[in-house]
Amino acid sequence: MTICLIEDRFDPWVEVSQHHQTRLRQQNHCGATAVFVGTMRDFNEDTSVSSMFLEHYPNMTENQLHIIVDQACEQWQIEDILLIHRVGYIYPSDAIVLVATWAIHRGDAYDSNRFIMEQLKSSAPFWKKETVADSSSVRWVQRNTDGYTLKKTETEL
Amino acid sequence: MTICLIEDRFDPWVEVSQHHQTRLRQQNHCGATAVFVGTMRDFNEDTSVSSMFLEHYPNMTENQLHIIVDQACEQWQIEDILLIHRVGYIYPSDAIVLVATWAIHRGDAYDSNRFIMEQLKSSAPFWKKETVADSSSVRWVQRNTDGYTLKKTETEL
Amino acid sequence: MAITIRYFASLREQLGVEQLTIEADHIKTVSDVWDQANPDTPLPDHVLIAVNLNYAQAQATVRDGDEVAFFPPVTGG
Amino acid sequence: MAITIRYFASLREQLGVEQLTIEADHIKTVSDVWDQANPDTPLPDHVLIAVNLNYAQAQATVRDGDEVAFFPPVTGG
Repeated sequence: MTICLIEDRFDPWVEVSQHHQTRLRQQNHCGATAVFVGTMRDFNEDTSVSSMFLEHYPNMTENQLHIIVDQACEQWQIEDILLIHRVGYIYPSDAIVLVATWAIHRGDAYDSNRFIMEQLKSSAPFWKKETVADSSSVRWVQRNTDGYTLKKTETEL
Repeated sequence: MTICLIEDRFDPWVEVSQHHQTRLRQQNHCGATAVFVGTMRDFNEDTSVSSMFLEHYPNMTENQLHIIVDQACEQWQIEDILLIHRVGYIYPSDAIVLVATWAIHRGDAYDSNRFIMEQLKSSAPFWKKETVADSSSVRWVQRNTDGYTLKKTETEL
Repeated sequence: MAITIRYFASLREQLGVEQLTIEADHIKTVSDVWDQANPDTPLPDHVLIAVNLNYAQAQATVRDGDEVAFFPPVTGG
Repeated sequence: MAITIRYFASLREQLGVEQLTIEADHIKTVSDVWDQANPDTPLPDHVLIAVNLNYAQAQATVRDGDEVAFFPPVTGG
């Protein structure tokens, strides 16, 4: 299990690939890998956003991420987890969060991955402050949305 | 939407990265990317497996994959999909299948990804023939498991 | 009318045939196609069927020139 | 006893304080800590609380040397 907060840009696919090769090379029993990458968009609530500052609570944030990962390992059969989250200044198209889960069976890889992301979104102490492109004014993002969205046909009703 | 069957080994993380960079570079509105990679294990049902032949039904397999991807696009708001599946001879640690889904919201990326994998597992015409390591005898894999597994605590009951 | 039949995977190996074409005018359904080609073997329950590259039921109607495929449960991914 | 208080994000900016230490012997709960530090402002409903880096409720007991943090809903990921 690897959990890290980093201030620099990272390439999520290189990180997953390296982790897979260095940690799992001898373990040919991981049939399933699920990955989620959250990327900074250049808009939010119909406004163009030029950058973002991601504040966190040193030590508590890491603590909460470990609690979430431990909860996932209790609920699902997982071989390995890689969790990377950016802090500090972030720009559009930057990867903000990476969660990769390796398991023998795909159900465990999918379910644990989603659990980690939803828990992270609702309980890991991070706060986003956006800089609006036109005015250069800043604003705090108020709240994360629930990831368990309805299907397209249902939300259109 | 890119769907392809390939006979050669591929690096799933390079494929996702390239697709992301070449197809999505100007589109900074994909906040969520979900990826699933199925990898060949070196065992199945407690027996060591040295290689596998993956048979398919040319044209029908591609046809079914397109139907599945179209169904996903009808149900969820998806920006792009990359689906790669191996055919022919495969060896342990080779990636067999890659499904990557890009969306504005993570719920759409996750749900569509899983839908595609479950539909692929239950209806895309592929058949695996394993070579058992010790005896070099071959055997057909009988059936795919359901990916919607119970949680660990439930399956232990 | 002429129907092309294809078998895949373990079913192909069991029957020892990959592809054949049958000619018959009394054939109406996929089930008839199987019976004509395999008079001594009932269509197994778990076998999947495709007509012209799309999934079909045993009761589906076949037409001249159709390609009918029979295969075991799929195991891809 | 001494309690360290920390505020984060928009709450820190609203209050104009990042961190402070209060000394008081009548404090029993997190709620008391807030009231002592912000006598004119009731604890907002949506504010999250942590005691020593773990989530806690407003009724949670505090002890000498504890670090109590108040912050708005989290928006990571």
